[in-house]
Amino acid sequence: TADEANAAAPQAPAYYPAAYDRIVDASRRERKLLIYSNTSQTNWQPVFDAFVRRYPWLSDIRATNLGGSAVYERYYSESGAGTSPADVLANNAGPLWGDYATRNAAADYRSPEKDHLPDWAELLPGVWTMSTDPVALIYNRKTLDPDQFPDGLRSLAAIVEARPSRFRGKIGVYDPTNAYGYASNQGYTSKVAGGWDTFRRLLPFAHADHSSGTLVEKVVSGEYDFSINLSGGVAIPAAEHSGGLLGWSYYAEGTVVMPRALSVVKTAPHPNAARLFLDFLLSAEGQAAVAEGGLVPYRPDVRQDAMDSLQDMRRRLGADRVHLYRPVRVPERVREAYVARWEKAAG
Amino acid sequence: MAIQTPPAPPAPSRIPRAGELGTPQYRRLFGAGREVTIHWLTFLVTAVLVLAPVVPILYQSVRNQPLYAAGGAFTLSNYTHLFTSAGFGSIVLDTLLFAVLTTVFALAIAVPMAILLERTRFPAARLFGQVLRWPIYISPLVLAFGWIVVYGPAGFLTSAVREGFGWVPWNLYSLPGMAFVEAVAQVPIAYLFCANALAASDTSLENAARSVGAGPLRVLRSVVVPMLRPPMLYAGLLIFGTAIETLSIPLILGEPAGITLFSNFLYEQGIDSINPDYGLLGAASTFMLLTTIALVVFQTRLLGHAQRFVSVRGKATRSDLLDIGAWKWLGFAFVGLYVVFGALLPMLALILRAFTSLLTPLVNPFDLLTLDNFRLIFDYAPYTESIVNSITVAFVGAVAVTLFGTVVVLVARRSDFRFARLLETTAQSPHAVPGLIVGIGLFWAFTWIPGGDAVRGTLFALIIAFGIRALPSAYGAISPATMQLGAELDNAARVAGADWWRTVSRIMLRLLVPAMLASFLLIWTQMIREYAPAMFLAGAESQVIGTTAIDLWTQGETGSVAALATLQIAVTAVVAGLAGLLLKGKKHA
Amino acid sequence: MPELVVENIKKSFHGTAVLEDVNFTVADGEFFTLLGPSGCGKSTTLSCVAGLETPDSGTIRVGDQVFFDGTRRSTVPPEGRNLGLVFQSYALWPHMTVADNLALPLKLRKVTKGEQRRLIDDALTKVDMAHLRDRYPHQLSGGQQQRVALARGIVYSPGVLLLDEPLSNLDAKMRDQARVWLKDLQREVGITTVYVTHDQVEAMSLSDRIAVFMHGRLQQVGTPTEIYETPATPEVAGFIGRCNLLEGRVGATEGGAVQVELGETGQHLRVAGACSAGSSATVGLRSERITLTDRADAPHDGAVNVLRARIEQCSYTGARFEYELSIGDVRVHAESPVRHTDGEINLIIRPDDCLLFPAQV
Amino acid sequence: MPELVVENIKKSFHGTAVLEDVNFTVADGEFFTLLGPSGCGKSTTLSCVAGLETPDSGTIRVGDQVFFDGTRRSTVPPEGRNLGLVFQSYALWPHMTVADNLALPLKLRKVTKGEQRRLIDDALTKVDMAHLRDRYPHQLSGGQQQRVALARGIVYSPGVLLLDEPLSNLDAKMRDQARVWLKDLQREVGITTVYVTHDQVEAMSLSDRIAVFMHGRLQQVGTPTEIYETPATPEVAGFIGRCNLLEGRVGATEGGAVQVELGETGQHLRVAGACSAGSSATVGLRSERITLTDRADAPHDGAVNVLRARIEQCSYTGARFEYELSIGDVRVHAESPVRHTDGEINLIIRPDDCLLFPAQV
Ligand SMILES: Nc1ncnc2c1ncn2[C@@H]1O[C@H](COP(=O)(O)OP(=O)(O)OP(=O)(O)O)[C@@H](O)[C@H]1O
Ligand SMILES: Nc1ncnc2c1ncn2[C@@H]1O[C@H](COP(=O)(O)OP(=O)(O)OP(=O)(O)O)[C@@H](O)[C@H]1O
Ligand SMILES: [Mg+2]
Ligand SMILES: [Mg+2]
Repeated sequence: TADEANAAAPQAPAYYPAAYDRIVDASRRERKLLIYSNTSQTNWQPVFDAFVRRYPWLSDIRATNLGGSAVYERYYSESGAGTSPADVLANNAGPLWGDYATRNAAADYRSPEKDHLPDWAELLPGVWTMSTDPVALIYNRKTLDPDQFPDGLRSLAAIVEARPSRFRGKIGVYDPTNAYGYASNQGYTSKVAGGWDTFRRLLPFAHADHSSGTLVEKVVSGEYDFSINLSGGVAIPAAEHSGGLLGWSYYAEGTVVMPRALSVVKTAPHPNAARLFLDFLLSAEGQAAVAEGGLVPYRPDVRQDAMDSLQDMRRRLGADRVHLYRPVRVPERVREAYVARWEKAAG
Repeated sequence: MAIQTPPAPPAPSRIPRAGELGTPQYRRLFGAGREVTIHWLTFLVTAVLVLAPVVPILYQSVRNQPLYAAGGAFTLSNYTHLFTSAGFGSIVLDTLLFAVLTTVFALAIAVPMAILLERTRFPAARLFGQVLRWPIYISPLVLAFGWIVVYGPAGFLTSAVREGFGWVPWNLYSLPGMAFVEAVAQVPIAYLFCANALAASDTSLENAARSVGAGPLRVLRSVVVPMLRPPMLYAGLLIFGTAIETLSIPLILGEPAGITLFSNFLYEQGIDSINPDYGLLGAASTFMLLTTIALVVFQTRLLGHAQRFVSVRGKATRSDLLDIGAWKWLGFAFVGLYVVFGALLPMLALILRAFTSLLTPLVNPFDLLTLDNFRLIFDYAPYTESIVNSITVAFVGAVAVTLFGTVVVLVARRSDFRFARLLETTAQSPHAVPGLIVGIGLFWAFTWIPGGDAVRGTLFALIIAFGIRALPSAYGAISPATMQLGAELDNAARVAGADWWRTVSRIMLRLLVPAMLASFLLIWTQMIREYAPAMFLAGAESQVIGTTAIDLWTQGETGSVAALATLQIAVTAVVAGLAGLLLKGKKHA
Repeated sequence: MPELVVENIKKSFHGTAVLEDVNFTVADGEFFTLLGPSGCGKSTTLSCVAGLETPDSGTIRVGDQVFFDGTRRSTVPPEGRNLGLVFQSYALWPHMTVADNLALPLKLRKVTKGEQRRLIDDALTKVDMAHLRDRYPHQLSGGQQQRVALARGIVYSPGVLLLDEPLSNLDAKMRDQARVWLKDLQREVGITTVYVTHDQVEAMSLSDRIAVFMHGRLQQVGTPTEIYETPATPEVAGFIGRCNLLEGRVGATEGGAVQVELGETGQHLRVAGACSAGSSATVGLRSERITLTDRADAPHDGAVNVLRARIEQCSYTGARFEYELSIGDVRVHAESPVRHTDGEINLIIRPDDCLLFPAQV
Repeated sequence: MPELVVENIKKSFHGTAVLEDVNFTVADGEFFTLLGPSGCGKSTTLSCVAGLETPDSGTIRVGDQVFFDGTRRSTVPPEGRNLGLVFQSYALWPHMTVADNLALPLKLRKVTKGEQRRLIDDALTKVDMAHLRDRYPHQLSGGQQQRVALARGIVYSPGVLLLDEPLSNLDAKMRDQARVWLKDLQREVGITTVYVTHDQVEAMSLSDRIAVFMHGRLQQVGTPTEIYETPATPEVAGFIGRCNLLEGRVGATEGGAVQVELGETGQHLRVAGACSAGSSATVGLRSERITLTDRADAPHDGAVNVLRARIEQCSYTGARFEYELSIGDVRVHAESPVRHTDGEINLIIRPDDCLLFPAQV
């Protein structure tokens, strides 16, 4: 409404460029912001709320939540066809960002927050980290004895090997053929020492599934005892809301952190609003809202107690046991080779 | 006074002279009766609707690059890739087996039930008739989940049976298990089609059989079932097509058992993969389209001499229900078992899941009661909006497709239109093309058609996309019902002075009301849960229940998915109830 | 096959009484006809006998076997009654060929394949349909369908045969042929037949006994001669054959006959029968018993009545001429083998040929 | 309404020829009847006229308006022909009440509500169905349905009325009533009627002209008297009325008559007509033109034939007795108002009453 559009501009931090007001003013005419993401509405909502509190005239902000690759495919198709209504893409599926970067589709924009963030916050040119969700596991506390609660994949391997017949087929794992599945599996085998060894021990006990929903639900029902390689954004709230039925854990031997990233596209119909949103998300205030939505913030000076932040994780597991996954483009050949190797390990 | 033979006619009031009232005049368009225009219009609209998504797909199937990519060249490699993919042969065989099993299961369950509930004296027939439709009210994805909760390896019933007998006679993660679940999801289609046909059946034919000495079962076998051939074939075709195309069940139940069917093969290779292979998708869709067309042609052949199935004729007969005596109780057991274990139990699990934070045999569900799942949906505007959107799309779409489908059927089967056969094949062909691909195809169609950009991303685009997918269902629901109507009924109207369109609107449409309601219901359920075409077409403001459910599902919010399904069941039950009332009103009119 | 007994059958549809107290007995091997105007309940009666409708009350049995008992509401289902029913609406199974339509009852009776073929051929030949045995019903003309329905009802020689206007769409020759066939069948197989027809010539020539049905009630049951010669009521007389019903007032009684004054015409008619003088009565006058004569010198010996009438209309039916006459304002129908010129004419009527019905009070 | 002309119509279904070269003209206001055995193509002819079937070739027109032209394959659709068709299968719309069934053609013609009601009432009263106007077809008896069909065909006074066995399920009284009504209608409204029936009495009494149809061909078109008195072929003679067809050999010719020797019987018949001696011929002998007499002293004056026959069977039809007789091995059918005792009997036949058909070579 007119009231919102005329609301007073909030004070920008001192380190923002003077010209920032022009972006803010321009955004008043844009009014809207559309995000294509594979992040759920629950994760987004606190961020949106905080953002709208800050820029009331941008209350028409929406996320269209699509499957991992659909986010990109839809955007490519739309822009290939002429116009896309999307301003921002957000996704936690690493390899696809690699492909995205080679297409040179990101808007050329340097966020004023960059200097207050780790150097890897801009993962690829124009692709910014929004949260750093750990790859985690969950387990069913009712079907397992307390001494069978794993604290990582390595301990899990030991547990299942102790009673192979009991645990055959009782582990759910993200299928490596899809983007997130590939990243979470490949991240572990490449970053964590002895990753492949652990996989070779574990995978024979595992079933591959295609979605977090299935992986969580099957542990809840007792069909699986454990599900591994889940996104922390899903696994941790699920366990926490399970009334004690589910337990969750990082991987003690080494936890991969999967950056959830976003990027303002070149063709954004609301470029200024999109920039405001990006800057806000990277700010301390934005990061706190991210945590409130159940995702892991990584900005060093963020103040929140909803989630373990990246710093908390480092503190808890040891800095060398937390590995950041860096998205790169994965050629088809490489991926196929990886899947083949993985399937061989699974037997 | 005298009574006379014959009595003098009563004093004549003035009767119009012969021919005085004249022939009714109808507007002529383009120098021909208006039906010619209607026929061509119907044909053209159908052709455009069906070709719109198909042409881009065909084009894609011979391109070596995605359509959005600049450059690219013609190639046949997509087809060679498809046919030489690892395990392609076994995938096709498994898919065929799955589809055949599904069709057989669904018909074997639905046809006897329809007969029992519609044609015989059966306890609580109406109630059963309603309950056994419930499985179509929700998407197979959610239904499969309900089945896992009850019959999965760690399901409620599985655990109970294993505890009791130490052994479980079923395995949900197997081809027959999947086929059964899929069949349960499809039973309502076959049921609706057959029940409709049976409601309009001619009891004098059954009476004739009884009077020559046929017992009730023999009457069913020799008269009732053979007369059901059209609805069975139409339902069979639809179910077969759906089974080939359906993704949820292979994905959720097949994957854990390592069973790959055509649809999840495509999903993994083509859609969910890191590098989606559009060419492969195009080739595969073309392959599926051709299969469907072949099946439609085969079906048409089996239904030649349509007048063999006429049961509503110019000589009216009364209707009555069969009494099958003690067999009734066997039938009751059959229907009861199915309804309780096939339809109700998974559904109840689902509803329970909607009201609990978790659902597992490990914890007493009544300790976990909560409304959080619903709260989540109602807390987020986009979610509630998607429900409203879905209801709009489903309502408008179901009405529009039913009406349009009825006209298509009547042009194809009840007119002298030159391309009637072609129209029939066209209208039925989009069925087996996967929804997502219809979405992609339409996406490009909107791009290429002038003015299409304005439509893309709106609810209207969704109605069109969902409508194209639903057209074969409408056709299948209505066509067998038209076959039951004797040609003399239209002929009488034509001679009395009604042109083709008048005949349709005054006679045919009225007689087809039950079939149209069935079609409406079917399409409503199909549309309210549909998501695949929306993945590419829905804009930010035009999200639907299906996409919301996927969103929640991928985030592991199973409870809210169940809550959404529960809402869907509730809304649909209300709509179905209203439709039923409408029908009853009609009957007594 | 023992006799078929129908006792006190009542039936109503949604409150409209259709059958009221229908009673009749059909003896073993008898050819029994239900004759009555359209809508009087003939088909409903057959349906009740066949078990396709359940009467509201009454009893239906064949010998000792009770098909329906209204007090205990027990019913034998249609298939347990071993009847043959030819439906007024044919009710051919549209999905079966002609031969298959006939084969089903035989199959149900486990007749061997060869025997089946023989019986079907036989029945189809009799209705002249053998050459169309592989057609579907929708490929047949109306009369052909009816013939198939007839053949289907008879092919398995049921114990009781119920025929509902089985010849209505057939031409005279075919009817004759079918009638001969039915008669033969009855003689040879001893089938008990209940026949519904609207054609009284058919009824007369085929039946052992006829039941005249009106408004859901039996008016009279008797042999064709009884029904024709001594109808119980004016309605029956009027329904069977061409019968003129003249209202009059009874005058003098003279030796087994009465003098009836015909309405306003001033003419008198001597009628055999008895009736109290002064009462009103209806006189039935069969059109074929009226002799028309041009001759002015008609016999005036008093043994016959001579009435003066005007010819209003004359029509030709091939075998005969039919006349519409008027005696004063009373219309009379008569027939004659000869063509009479228009104008006035004499009617010669024997008192014995008149039917006298005293008015009911 | 000008005349209806049907020229050279041919029609076949999947290769079976059903109509071959059908030609006839129905004059304005004429009552024209198609009479023929079951399955000969009567209904198909009506369908072609109504535009429900497309003939393979030929022309159909009403006056100048060409309904169908086989050479140009142009057709006027049924709704453009302003015909009334009463279907053999009734074709009532099951979802409409009786009154609504009748209302539709009126509504289509934009007749006002009040006028509709009046016309419907009128038509229903004429078929005695006014009290059932709010019933649905399935609540009616067979004959009642037929009456509704009839009323529906007529209620809008179409230019040409096509009736396909419209009275087949009605009783004699109702038929009479309907026939009077049809005749009146034709007179008053001047409707051109094409009537299909299998009942030749009906045909004879109603029609201005009759077309006798057999095996898809017209055998003879003519007035009832022509058809009856001078049938063109033995088939026509055999079909119209009860006609005995006796095969014989022509002997001496004597003054406008020939002597025909009847088969093996050794008896002779003098027949009016001419025919070359020695050829074979068929003699048609109408059963009502045969006089039966017990008297041995039958006239032997040579002006009439006297044949000796045996009574094989006698049946009673109320008005008359019908006899099956045999002259040697030849069967003859005859009727008489009197009951004759069994045994031998004399038949008296006037040469003028015999029909002579020389054998076709
Ligand atoms: N679809 C068809 N296929 C083949 N033959 C057909 C078809 N329809 C009708 N016939 C044949 O055409 C002939 C004429 O049929 P039509 O209905 O005109 O006879 P009809 O003279 O009306 O006889 P009826 O008095 O029995 O009603 C019949 O012998 C019939 O078997
Ligand atoms: N469902 C119904 N509701 C009300 N009345 C009905 C119903 N069915 C039949 N009737 C009435 O019952 C009466 C008897 O019908 P039925 O069919 O027995 O007559 P019918 O003697 O066979 O006549 P027809 O000679 O015309 O066939 C008719 O007057 C009919 O209108
Ligand atoms: Mg009847
Ligand atoms: Mg016919």
